[in-house]
Amino acid sequence: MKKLDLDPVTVRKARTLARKAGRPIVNLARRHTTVSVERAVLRLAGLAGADSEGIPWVNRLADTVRADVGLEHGFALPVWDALLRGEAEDLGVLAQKAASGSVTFRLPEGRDAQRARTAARKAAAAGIKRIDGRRRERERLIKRHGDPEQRPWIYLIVATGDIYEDIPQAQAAAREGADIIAVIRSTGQSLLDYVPEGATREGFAGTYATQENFRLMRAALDESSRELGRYVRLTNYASGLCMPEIATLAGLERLDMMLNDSMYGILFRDINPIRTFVDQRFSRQIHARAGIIINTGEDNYLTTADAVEAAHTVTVSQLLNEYFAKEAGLEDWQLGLGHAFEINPDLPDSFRLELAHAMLARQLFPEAPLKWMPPTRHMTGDVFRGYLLDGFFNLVGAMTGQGILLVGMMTEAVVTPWISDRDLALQNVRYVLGAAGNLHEDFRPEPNGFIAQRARQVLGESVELLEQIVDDGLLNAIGDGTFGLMKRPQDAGRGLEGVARKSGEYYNPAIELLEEDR
Amino acid sequence: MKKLDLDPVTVRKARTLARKAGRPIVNLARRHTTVSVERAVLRLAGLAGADSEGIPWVNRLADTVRADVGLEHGFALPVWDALLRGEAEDLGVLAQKAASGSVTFRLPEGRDAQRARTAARKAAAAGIKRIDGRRRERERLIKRHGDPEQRPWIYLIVATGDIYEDIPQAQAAAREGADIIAVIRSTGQSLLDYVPEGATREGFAGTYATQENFRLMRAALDESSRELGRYVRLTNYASGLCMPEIATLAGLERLDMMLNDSMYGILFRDINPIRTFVDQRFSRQIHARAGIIINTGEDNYLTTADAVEAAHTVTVSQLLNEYFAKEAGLEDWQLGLGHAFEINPDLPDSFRLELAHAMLARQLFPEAPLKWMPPTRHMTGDVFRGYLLDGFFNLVGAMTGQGILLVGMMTEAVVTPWISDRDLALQNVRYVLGAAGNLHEDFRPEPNGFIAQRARQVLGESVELLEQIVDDGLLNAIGDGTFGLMKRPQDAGRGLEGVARKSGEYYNPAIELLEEDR
Amino acid sequence: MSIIRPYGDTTGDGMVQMSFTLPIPHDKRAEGAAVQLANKMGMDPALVVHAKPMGPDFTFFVVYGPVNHLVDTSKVEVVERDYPLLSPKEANLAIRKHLRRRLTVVGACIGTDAHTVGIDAIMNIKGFAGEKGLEYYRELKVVNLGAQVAVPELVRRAKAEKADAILVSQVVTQREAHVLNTKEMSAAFREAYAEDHRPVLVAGGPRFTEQMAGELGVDRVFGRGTTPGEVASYLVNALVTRRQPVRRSA
Amino acid sequence: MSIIRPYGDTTGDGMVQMSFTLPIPHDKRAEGAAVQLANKMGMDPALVVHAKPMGPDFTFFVVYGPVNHLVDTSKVEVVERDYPLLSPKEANLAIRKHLRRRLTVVGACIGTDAHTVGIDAIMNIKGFAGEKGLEYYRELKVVNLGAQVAVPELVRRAKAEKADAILVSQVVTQREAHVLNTKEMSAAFREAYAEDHRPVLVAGGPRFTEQMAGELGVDRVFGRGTTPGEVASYLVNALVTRRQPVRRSA
Ligand code: B12
Ligand code: B12
Ligand SMILES: Cc1ncc(COP(=O)(O)O)c(C=O)c1O
Ligand SMILES: Cc1ncc(COP(=O)(O)O)c(C=O)c1O
Repeated sequence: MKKLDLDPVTVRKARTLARKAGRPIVNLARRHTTVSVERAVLRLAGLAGADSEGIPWVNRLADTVRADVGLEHGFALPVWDALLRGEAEDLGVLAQKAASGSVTFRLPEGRDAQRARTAARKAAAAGIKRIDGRRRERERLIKRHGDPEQRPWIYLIVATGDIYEDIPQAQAAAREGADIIAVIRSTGQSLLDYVPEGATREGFAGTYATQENFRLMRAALDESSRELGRYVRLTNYASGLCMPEIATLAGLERLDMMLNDSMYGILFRDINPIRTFVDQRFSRQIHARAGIIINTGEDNYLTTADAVEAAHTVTVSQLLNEYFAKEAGLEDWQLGLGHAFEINPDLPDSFRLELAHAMLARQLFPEAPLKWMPPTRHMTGDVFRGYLLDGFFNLVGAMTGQGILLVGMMTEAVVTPWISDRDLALQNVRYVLGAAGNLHEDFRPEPNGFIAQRARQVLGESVELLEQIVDDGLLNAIGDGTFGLMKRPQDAGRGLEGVARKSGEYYNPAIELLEEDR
Repeated sequence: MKKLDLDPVTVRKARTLARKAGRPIVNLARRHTTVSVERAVLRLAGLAGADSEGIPWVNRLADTVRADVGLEHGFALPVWDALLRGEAEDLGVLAQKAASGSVTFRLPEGRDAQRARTAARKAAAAGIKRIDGRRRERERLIKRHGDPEQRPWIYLIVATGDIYEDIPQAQAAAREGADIIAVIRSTGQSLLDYVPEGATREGFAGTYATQENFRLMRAALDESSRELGRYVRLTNYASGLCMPEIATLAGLERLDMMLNDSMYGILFRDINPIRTFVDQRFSRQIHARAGIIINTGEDNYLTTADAVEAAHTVTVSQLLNEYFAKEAGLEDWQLGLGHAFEINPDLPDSFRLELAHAMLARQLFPEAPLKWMPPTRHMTGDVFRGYLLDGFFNLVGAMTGQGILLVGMMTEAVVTPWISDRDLALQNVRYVLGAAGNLHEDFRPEPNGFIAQRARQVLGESVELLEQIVDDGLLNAIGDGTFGLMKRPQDAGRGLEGVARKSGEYYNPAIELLEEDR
Repeated sequence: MSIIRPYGDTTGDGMVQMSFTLPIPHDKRAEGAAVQLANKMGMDPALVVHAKPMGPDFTFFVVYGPVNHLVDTSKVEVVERDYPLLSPKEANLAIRKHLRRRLTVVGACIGTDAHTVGIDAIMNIKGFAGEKGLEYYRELKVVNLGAQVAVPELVRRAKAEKADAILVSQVVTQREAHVLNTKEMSAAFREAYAEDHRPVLVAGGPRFTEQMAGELGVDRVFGRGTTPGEVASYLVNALVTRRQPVRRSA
Repeated sequence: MSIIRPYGDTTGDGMVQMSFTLPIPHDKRAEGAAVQLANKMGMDPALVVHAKPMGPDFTFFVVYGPVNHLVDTSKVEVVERDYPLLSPKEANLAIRKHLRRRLTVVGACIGTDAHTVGIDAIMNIKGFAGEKGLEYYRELKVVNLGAQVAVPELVRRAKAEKADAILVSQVVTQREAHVLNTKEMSAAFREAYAEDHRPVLVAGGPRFTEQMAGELGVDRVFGRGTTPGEVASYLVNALVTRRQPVRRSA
């Protein structure tokens, strides 16, 4: 569906610039580690559960290790050294001892270090094997139940805050036609420096991402997949301070998609940029391995910046997300690059502008399953108007061949979605896809008309911005408020204390395994 | 906007066939008169008002004349003969006397007849002069206030049943953006063989069409036009048993558009076909003179017949309506030919089918201000879904350059429109026209794609049906249920008793005047 | 459990959406008035999530919130289907067996109502929702008088046809037109017939509820989404199966 | 006239639209239950114009009808604006004249709420709805702490900045998050300060109503659609114009 006559030289140039802008960040990420990356290794090795206060054992263990030997060497060496030294028979016991102060960690050297490395690698490999198993399991289930018949896939959100209310709602949504269920997280989870444990019922405007919640929902949706003869995918969020651990848990529990954006945490959670880029690279390596599709978060920019003025920042971010993703091993089919229908609906020709932007994205990333996000910012309490806007959003989705359609809710400005909102929203999608889904066949914008010109303009502005970023450095650009109008300097933000520059002794078996198998 | 590659030979053939099918009906109409046509002459001559029981004086007078001399000569000769004979000083007194039985009518002959003709002609000419004055007044007001800025013109319905509730609602609607206000009639008015008198407050699902109601509403909308700096048009219904009289009153009170379909009364009110065709020809001659735009009723067929199967019957009816209209003196700009968005929305590609039908109409009648009617039949109590459907209806309207957009109401299946329904509906129209009104520029169906093929198919079926009609005769076709699945034989139906074949003495000054000035 | 509450997002939250217009200009007071109305309806807190002036005299509101009413499903009044659903075959058989003549059904859209699609859906052979209409039943004689039939005319035709059942349709409901017309009809039939010879009176239309039979003076009411099979089954039950013993003893 | 009713199509018709879900399967009983609820809300007759099963356990309804409640606009409680609306110039002048120092305003989105667009609309120079934000006022010192600020942190910063007023925003309302967080905030300030030295506490967000100030323990609440000018005018009135005599006599 090549409907815009984009100049291939400009497109190539844009990609080259994105690579240039991203490379220094990748190098930075390679030079650093974070507490969450290291805790993710412990999770891969099988450490789970929490103490009586709900603090996960991985945190207990990690905190002690860090206190004893620092973060810069990674945790694998001191932890497996302790196990080899016989401090405990397994990680669980070790963590308990660490919590009670009855074990001290050291950085092993020489042969000890070598043995610790081997043991750690073996333990991490077991986790990766489980992830591999999960991936094969998914492939089997998809073969058995089948993929959705239509594109775009229908993506629906549940957000009751209570996993036991979420489950029936998710199953109801699947029955009504959802291909993907996303369980929204409680506000505040992204700022927690630990992953809560167990089944939870007390989230605010979302449900905590926990391993047990993942498991419960995946099991429920497996049931739905069987019932419906169609594999229903599950999505959650690999973002916030624990992004690498959550990515790992997602791999272990066969989640199918994860929200994972290279800049979201920086911009919208004020998480330190370096922390974010390090965490993000690791989580993407895990996602790549787990066969998980990532969803990037460009839609968010348009909730704080203007969707017309800032259209090119979306394109730039998509190009950066693509570069970072591929560098981490993700393939095209795993790139659910985000964009959104957020132009002020009162603007003349707003629908045609939306079409132009959506077509541009579609054509720049022909192999990626783009994620098309509904209007949120200009939704109001007028739910009738909202329902209409969502219909025209769906129409753009259908006309531009989007891969994933996040279904808009008429109550967007009012409440987290009610069960009936989802049902009505799906009916809206069904009508539009059924009645007008093939309209793209009849739709060919004038080669030099409004839509083509607008697309070219946005692409041109993207190239200009990328050139600036290459000159200034991406971190400075973020510090200047280039994206979503949020200014985030590299030396501020949450979680900076959890970042360390790797030492010469640094060892991380997970990264080693993830990188060598590619 | 010539987007469908229609074969001009087929198009010409369709028009020729419509003329062939319509001509015998015109001849039939010329050979007959009806009570309402004759009463219309009395109204033109200035007879108004009603007796204490609410029966209009025109009916009182007409009934006596008919009882005395029959209908077949027309009423002009006996009535003006009586005046010339000094039975009364004017029509009003004559009608009173006629009602009290104190005057007897005769058919004048020779010189008497000649004098009666002259007097009648003078009286009717005065009425036509008033209509001409109204038309000039309209032209002046349009010049002063201006026409709507956009096409399609926005057409809204009020239907409280009470003229004094209708007026503020109509003014509110105009303020919110309506370019045309239609006052729906009470159920049952079409079967009344008289036009009620005075301001009325007791209609069911609509307000009676009376001269006074016309006047009150036109005055209110003149006020709105001044307020808004845009001439707001007023519409009513020239249909039912009193079609010619209502057309006359519309001309006298400067209504701007009238629903007037060649077959609606036959099919949907079971009015005798001959009565209808005679009445209709006269009313169209009046509309032509008054500069009134007619709105035809093809949309109605699709409430009883399937909108896909019966698509070609709409086209056939449009072609017949066009022929009859032009024969009666209407010009292209006065032909608000109807069609509707009535395809089952659950049908795959329903939206594209709607587009095909709407484009076909647009292209067959490039100079006519087509009237695009919203979904009604497939509207349900799900007002959210209804609001969405109306949005897609508006989109087809915008994409196919319709002239008049009858605004759909989300409560279509529930109630006659509430004030808020109209407001929400206008907001819907505004969004669609503003955001996507120019989408037609980007929209070019494949020359041999789905849409073009469908349009050609419907045109082909129309030609076939017209050929059949030419062979069988239109009256037989109507008798067979060709339109809207309603079977209406020519010798049945309401109002037949009010039809007569004209005698050799027949004289109707209005028709004479209307036909000679062309 | 027979006590329930509306469900927005979680069990028992009681959430309801509403919209309405108040005939006052939009200002703080108008929003307060909207809250007052919602409160009176049992919604508390009432969130006015949208308020739009419609001209100088009206304001439109969208309000969300929990209502404090409990719904007791054990107290819900429904007109239970007190007759078995029959296939056309079974219906025909029952008539043939018990009545030994065809059953005559006269239908019309009465008053000034011209909406025939609904009654046609019930009566015409074409039917509705995949079910054939009454004309398809061999043992039914179906007379469909069409639209805008005056009540006296309907009574006349009923007598002439020796109707066993009268089906009237009413779709226009503005100013209670449907109720007025149907009452007029049932009164006319009660006047024209002795009660035990009166045909069964059935009214139908999208805004009727089954509970209204008493008020309307008819034997049965059918609402939105009725299918022909339901009507046929009811008629067979009312006129054949159930009346059978009565007639025999008479 | 202070007594009004909802207006659908004619004066006094009382018409209201509503929609809701009941946690029961769709059948006649469910429709009856919907009518029961509507009746309890004062709607009679209640017309269930749409009922849709959503899976086996839920049914969605759209209901129309007249409600019998009267709205008495004279009894509507509104928080009247009891301060004059000032232009930025006037506000600056008032502060300069009466206070003779800049007024310090500390703002934050507290708790886990990260929706800063609303408070930024009030505080940032860019402003909202064509009005400049508080940063534009020369005599205001504006400290915007941003998103997800914990209450103890806010108190600490307020003390450090010697804040005259605290502006907090709350957008997430699920499970009454906004109410809980704001109460926690006001309690903390009351604890940390003597009452006559406590900064003015202002809460804002789209789902607050002005009447809630007492319940929340704050001095003023601003809701949906607030503009910066209103907030500035309020602050000047509360901290400068109105307090002025008190301070002088103290
Ligand atoms: C089609 C239609 C028309 C067609 C009718 C063609 C025809 N031959 O019937 C035309 C275009 C002619 C028309 C005209 C008008 N219409 Co109309 N029309 C409709 C429409 C779009 C659909 C109705 C329909 O066919 N439904 C499908 C059938 C199958 O459903 P149903 O009638 O509910 O029937 C089912 C059940 O109710 C039940 N049932 C019905 N009758 C009976 C009888 C018995 C005995 C039994 C057992 C069961 C039964 O069984 C049926 C099958 O399940 C509705 C809007 C809508 N979407 O509902 C407006 C609507 C009914 N019309 C309306 C109006 C106002 C008019 C007019 C009066 C407007 C005017 N002033 O000009 C005119 C005049 C008509 C008149 N004099 O009555 C209003 C009524 C408002 C109200 N509640 O009072 C509606 C709701 C539109 C609106 N919102 O304004 N209309
Ligand atoms: C933009 C947005 C976001 C952005 C926020 C970006 C940012 N930096 O603020 C992003 C994408 C990050 C986001 C994330 C989430 N969001 Co959000 N978001 C919205 C959205 C689309 C618009 C809000 C907005 O900006 N409004 C515009 C401003 C100008 O209006 P306002 O906030 O009402 O402010 C005005 C007044 O209220 C008042 N005011 C507000 N605060 C104050 C303070 C003072 C002192 C004063 C005087 C006045 C005042 O003045 C302002 C100007 O008039 C709404 C939906 C909607 N359309 O409303 C959802 C919405 C608010 N989000 C919601 C949710 C649930 C979330 C998430 C929690 C989802 C999740 N679980 O991941 C996340 C996490 C956020 C978190 N931790 O809080 C829900 C809240 C549901 C509820 N009622 O509880 C909403 C309603 C969407 C929905 N229906 O689900 N969101
Ligand atoms: C890319 C991305 N990550 C994460 C989130 C969720 O936010 P949080 O991480 O605070 O739960 C969002 C919200 O939509 C998002 O778009
Ligand atoms: C062409 C036409 N005439 C008349 C009417 C109105 O019906 P009645 O004449 O019964 O008032 C309609 C209804 O929409 C119509 O489409």
